[in-house]
Amino acid sequence: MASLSATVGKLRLANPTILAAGILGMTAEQMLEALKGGAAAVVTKSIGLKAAEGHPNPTMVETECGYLNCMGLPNPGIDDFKPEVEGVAKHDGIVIGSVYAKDAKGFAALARKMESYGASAVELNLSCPHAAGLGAEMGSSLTRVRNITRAVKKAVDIPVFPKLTPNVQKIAGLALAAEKGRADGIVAINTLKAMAILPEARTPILSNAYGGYSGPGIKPVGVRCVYEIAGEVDIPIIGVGGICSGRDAIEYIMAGASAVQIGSAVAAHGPGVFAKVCAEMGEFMTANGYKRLSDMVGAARGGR
Amino acid sequence: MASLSATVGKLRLANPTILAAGILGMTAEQMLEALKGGAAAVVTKSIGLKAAEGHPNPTMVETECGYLNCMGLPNPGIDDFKPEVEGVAKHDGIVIGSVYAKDAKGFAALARKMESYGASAVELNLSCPHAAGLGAEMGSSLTRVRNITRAVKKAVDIPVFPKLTPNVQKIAGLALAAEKGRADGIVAINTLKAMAILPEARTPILSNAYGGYSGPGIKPVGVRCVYEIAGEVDIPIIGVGGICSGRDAIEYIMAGASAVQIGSAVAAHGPGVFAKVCAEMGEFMTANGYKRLSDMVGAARGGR
Amino acid sequence: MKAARVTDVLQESEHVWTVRFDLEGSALPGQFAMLWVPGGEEMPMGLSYIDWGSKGATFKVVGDGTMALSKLKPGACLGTKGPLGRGYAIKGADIIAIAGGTGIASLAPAIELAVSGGKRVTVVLGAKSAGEMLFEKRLKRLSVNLQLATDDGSLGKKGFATDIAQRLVEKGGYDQMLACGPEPMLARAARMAEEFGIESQCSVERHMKCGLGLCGACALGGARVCVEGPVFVGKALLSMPDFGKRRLAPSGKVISF
Amino acid sequence: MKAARVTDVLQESEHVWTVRFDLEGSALPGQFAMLWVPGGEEMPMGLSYIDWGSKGATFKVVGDGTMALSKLKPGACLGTKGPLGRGYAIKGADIIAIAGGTGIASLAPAIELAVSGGKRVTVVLGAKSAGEMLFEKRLKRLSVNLQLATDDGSLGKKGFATDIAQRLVEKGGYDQMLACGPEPMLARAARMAEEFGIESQCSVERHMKCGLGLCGACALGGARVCVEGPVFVGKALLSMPDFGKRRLAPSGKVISF
Ligand SMILES: Cc1cc2nc3c(=O)[nH]c(=O)nc-3n(C[C@H](O)[C@H](O)[C@H](O)COP(=O)(O)OP(=O)(O)OC[C@H]3O[C@@H](n4cnc5c(N)ncnc54)[C@H](O)[C@@H]3O)c2cc1C
Ligand SMILES: Cc1cc2nc3c(=O)[nH]c(=O)nc-3n(C[C@H](O)[C@H](O)[C@H](O)COP(=O)(O)OP(=O)(O)OC[C@H]3O[C@@H](n4cnc5c(N)ncnc54)[C@H](O)[C@@H]3O)c2cc1C
Ligand SMILES: Cc1cc2nc3c(=O)[nH]c(=O)nc-3n(C[C@H](O)[C@H](O)[C@H](O)COP(=O)(O)O)c2cc1C
Ligand SMILES: Cc1cc2nc3c(=O)[nH]c(=O)nc-3n(C[C@H](O)[C@H](O)[C@H](O)COP(=O)(O)O)c2cc1C
Ligand code: FES
Ligand code: FES
Repeated sequence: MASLSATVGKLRLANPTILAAGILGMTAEQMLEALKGGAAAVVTKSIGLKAAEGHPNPTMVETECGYLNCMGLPNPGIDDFKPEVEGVAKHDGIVIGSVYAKDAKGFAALARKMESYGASAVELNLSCPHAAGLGAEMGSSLTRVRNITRAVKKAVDIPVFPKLTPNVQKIAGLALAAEKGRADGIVAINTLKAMAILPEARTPILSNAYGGYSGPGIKPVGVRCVYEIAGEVDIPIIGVGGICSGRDAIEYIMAGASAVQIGSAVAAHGPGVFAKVCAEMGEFMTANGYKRLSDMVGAARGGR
Repeated sequence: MASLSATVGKLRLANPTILAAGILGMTAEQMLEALKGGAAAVVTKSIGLKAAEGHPNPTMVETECGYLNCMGLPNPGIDDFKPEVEGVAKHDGIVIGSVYAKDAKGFAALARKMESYGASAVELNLSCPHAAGLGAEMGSSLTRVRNITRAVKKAVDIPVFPKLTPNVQKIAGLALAAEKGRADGIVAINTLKAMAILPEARTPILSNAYGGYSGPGIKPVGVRCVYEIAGEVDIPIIGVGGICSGRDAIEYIMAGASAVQIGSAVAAHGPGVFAKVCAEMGEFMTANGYKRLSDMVGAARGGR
Repeated sequence: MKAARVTDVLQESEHVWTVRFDLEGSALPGQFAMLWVPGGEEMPMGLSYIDWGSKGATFKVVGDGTMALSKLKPGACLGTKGPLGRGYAIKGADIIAIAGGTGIASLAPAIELAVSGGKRVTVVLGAKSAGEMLFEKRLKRLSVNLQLATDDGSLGKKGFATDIAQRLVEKGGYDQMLACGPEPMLARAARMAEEFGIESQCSVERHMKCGLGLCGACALGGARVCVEGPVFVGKALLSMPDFGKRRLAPSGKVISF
Repeated sequence: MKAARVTDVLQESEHVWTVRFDLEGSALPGQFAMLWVPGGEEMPMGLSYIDWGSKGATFKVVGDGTMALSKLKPGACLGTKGPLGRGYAIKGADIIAIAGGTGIASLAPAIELAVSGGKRVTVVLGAKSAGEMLFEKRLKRLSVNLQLATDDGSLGKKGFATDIAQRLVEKGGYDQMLACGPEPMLARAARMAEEFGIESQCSVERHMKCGLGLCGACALGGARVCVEGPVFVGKALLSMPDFGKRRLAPSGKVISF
């Protein structure tokens, strides 16, 4: 039987699938569901210093090839989120704490708290495309990506994974900046900036007009980003964007990802999507003679 | 009956649908097929100063939500292309000549020839994502977009439409640069930079590794780009990206487009796709009480 | 999101309205939809009418969103997502349905389905007072054993719907209990059903954002109310520590009922 | 693109090979596929075998792409798109099929289908010389009237396939002509059919890139050979000024045959 165990720097995972940030990551019980569904680890909802309600509804709409959302980073604030992280950690679940802030100091403070709650790693949301002054707005600047990463690295001992935005000309440049800030790995991609209009209503559907595009429609862009980043940095990459099947996951892995995150596919397949993707990966590996996941990491980069 | 006639600056069109660049635009006869199929105008394949074969095959692959291509701008060279443009123009077809070059002088020379062949307008390919040193590589620079546009404007009397790339952080900035260069309109969007890997083959499918993503999967990004551009410039916009139906076209139009181009949908629907989209637009307009197309242009921009 | 056209807007009582719209397709009793008056806030609403060609929602005006819904005119455009979630799965021959306030909105189609399926149905319809009694006429048209209850005794029996129901359940004979209303009422109903060995199905509300099972806003234990609910088997609800006690505010903060 | 697995690689003659692969699904005789040996060039190939579970292509080694195909080993991965395009639509009771060179590759399944459909089939199989005669055995197994022709007379009759066919057609009785081979040969066949009032179907080749009907590389008149072809009705071909005369080079330059 092919072994699916994965490593992302210091992080050892039973398989390469991780629940993506902002999907079912509001409570410990939801995150435990994802782990029961087969995820090797979970990322929390992105958490800030203070509670925020996010944007008013409609915050999400289904389109032909995926979803658009403008949740706007709702969260209970880091202090209230303590029991949720602890609730997963105490069941031996691997939690990656996603955090957002408006400056390096804020990121560092949040990361420290996540570490103290028992998070195994911290993910820096430098990429949310629909929160004014946060996420992608700062995450598009090389200096800020480097400085924020560096500040968080100084603050915590657990691995630090900046999550990058594809809404730039050169995501690999951002990855390089993160590596220079001593990131332990890169998470790519967050959603694409997008819009849907309901013709009868003569108006964009999302309350924020713009939203982040996720799901199958963004996979070719995500795979390209991971391939580009893998050509630029030496640290491991966690691929995310439109993964629904084992083949999708393998595309990311062959492009250079050491593990993957799954978000939108939870809608169609439920929390069991992780086990499904792993089973499909296992079948592919057996049929194609791969013994270890690591034999596939970056495999598509050798050819050309 | 609702009137579908459209205006893009000085260009008067019987309906708002135009054949997109690089689709069936190799010969006069193919372009005439698109006109017979209902298109109000056609854009030629992007033509350069000299003949080029483009990238080796595989140059195109179908994915779940669209297509990836790395044609690499094959073309017979501007001089050999004369009969094709003339062949459409002499049948009273409206041809928009798409051109690419490595500098402003080249663009101007090509545009002048297109004008002399009878093209009704010229489209500047500043956005092809898979041609080294051409297209998007120069089209991501504000100065070059402005200077190339300005040079072409000085060279010809027919309208000049720069076509912009979405693979940047702020496409509206590029549109503004084009407007400053006195562009008569903006075409948006060209394809998204993307990749597909065939797991069994352990390699990217396209010979150029990277390709341009078109079809339904890019529509939410295209609509967003048009909406952003419409907020920044006063010149008309031609929307393109993933349009398959009347509703798709109307999303672009309500976001701010005065007309639309259709490319990938020709694969599934054939050259008759233009008449299909127009019929669906007409039905929507009748059902929703719109008399003129112009009543819908930018309608979604008022609401918020 | 689908654009439906509003066909009727009816005032049911001082604060309660029904909006009918021409959304096509099948729906199960107990399912809900996300409704959006363009420009305003989108919100979840149980479906009070589930005909093939026409759906309806019956709601209390409690804020801007419901106010905008009540002000719609026939012909207006209504953004809809749905039908969503799981509805009531009716079982057995003898059913007791307990509704509190607007809870009858999504229960009514279930009751109609049960009656047309030849079940014996008892309905305990509770309201604060006579003026707030909902769907009385609609239910009187059906051959059900209808028991009205008001908190102030202004119509029907005086008392909470669950109290009236308890007296009936004690007499025995019911195979299944359906319940929709405020969560503390549902908790009482579910415990009662448990005590008397009756299967119960309760429709639960949580603050919803996406309605698609992704955002996690509607968490109830490990479940997503928008996908695994809104109708849950009472036994499952009783095993969830937060049922009837805690829920998530729009920020995700855990708050008490 | 689908990954098929190569099951057999057969040398048919000095320069001609057949590759079989396990692509599932139905295909019509005359349809083609885009074949890609990973790392090499993708190219169009008519399907010479169209069983449900297994397809095949039979090709002449003329360059790097076909060389790579011929060097495949069983078990290797072959990238495939297809079946693509329109195949032969067989009509009438008495069919004459004319093949030049590797043209028999995509004609063979059509002949097999016609025979199994109870048609009377005459096949004129042309080659430069005896050593290049293709699918002779495969056709001899069928109950067809098989006429061999070589340019040098080293096997069968001496002369072009179209010349041999002309003598047969002159005798009359055919309802339909199928033809595949070099375009000048097809032009002769189509004109012959026209002259004798027979419906003809010819399989045409053009340089192909996308194979999906988008890029325009395969233009033949206003048609896309990859979608409206490769098999066209002869009458339609004769109305296209470029048929048998001009085609597009990979750059799109118009060149003569
Ligand atoms: C599955 C489900 C079915 C429902 N069915 C009905 C029904 O049939 N009839 C009916 O009257 N009401 C129903 N509701 C409640 C209804 O969604 C709220 O009354 C409505 O959202 C209030 O919006 P508002 O803008 O008018 O009020 P606001 O001023 O926005 O809020 C008033 C109160 O309504 C509730 N609420 C607001 N937004 C939401 C939201 N997005 N999700 C859930 N609750 C919210 C909160 O308790 C809030 O305090 C249902 C809710 C759910 C979850
Ligand atoms: C619909 C169709 C069906 C075909 N079926 C068969 C078949 O059954 N058997 C067979 O032997 N050949 C067939 N061909 C021709 C086959 O595609 C070429 O022989 C092959 O592409 C040569 O590739 P290469 O790399 O070996 O040669 P190259 O060195 O690349 O080219 C040699 C010659 O092959 C032709 N060619 C090259 N690339 C292409 C291309 N992309 N599209 C079309 N022609 C090309 C050109 O004439 C070129 O000059 C078919 C072509 C088409 C369009
Ligand atoms: C409803 C929703 C909420 C999200 N919230 C967050 C978030 O809080 N932080 C973050 O970094 N990414 C967030 N994302 C982005 C996802 O983590 C992921 O990067 C993206 O959805 C692409 O993956 P997918 O196609 O598998 O969904 C969210 C996505 C969705 C759909
Ligand atoms: C096969 C193919 C070739 C293309 N060639 C060109 C080109 O030469 N010049 C250009 O500006 N755009 C080219 N494009 C981009 C299209 O014109 C269009 O911008 C894009 O495909 C998005 O529209 P669609 O989704 O309707 O296809 C090409 C696209 C495809 C699919
Ligand atoms: S409302 Fe988003 S998961 Fe239920
Ligand atoms: S090969 Fe591209 S259109 Fe036929």
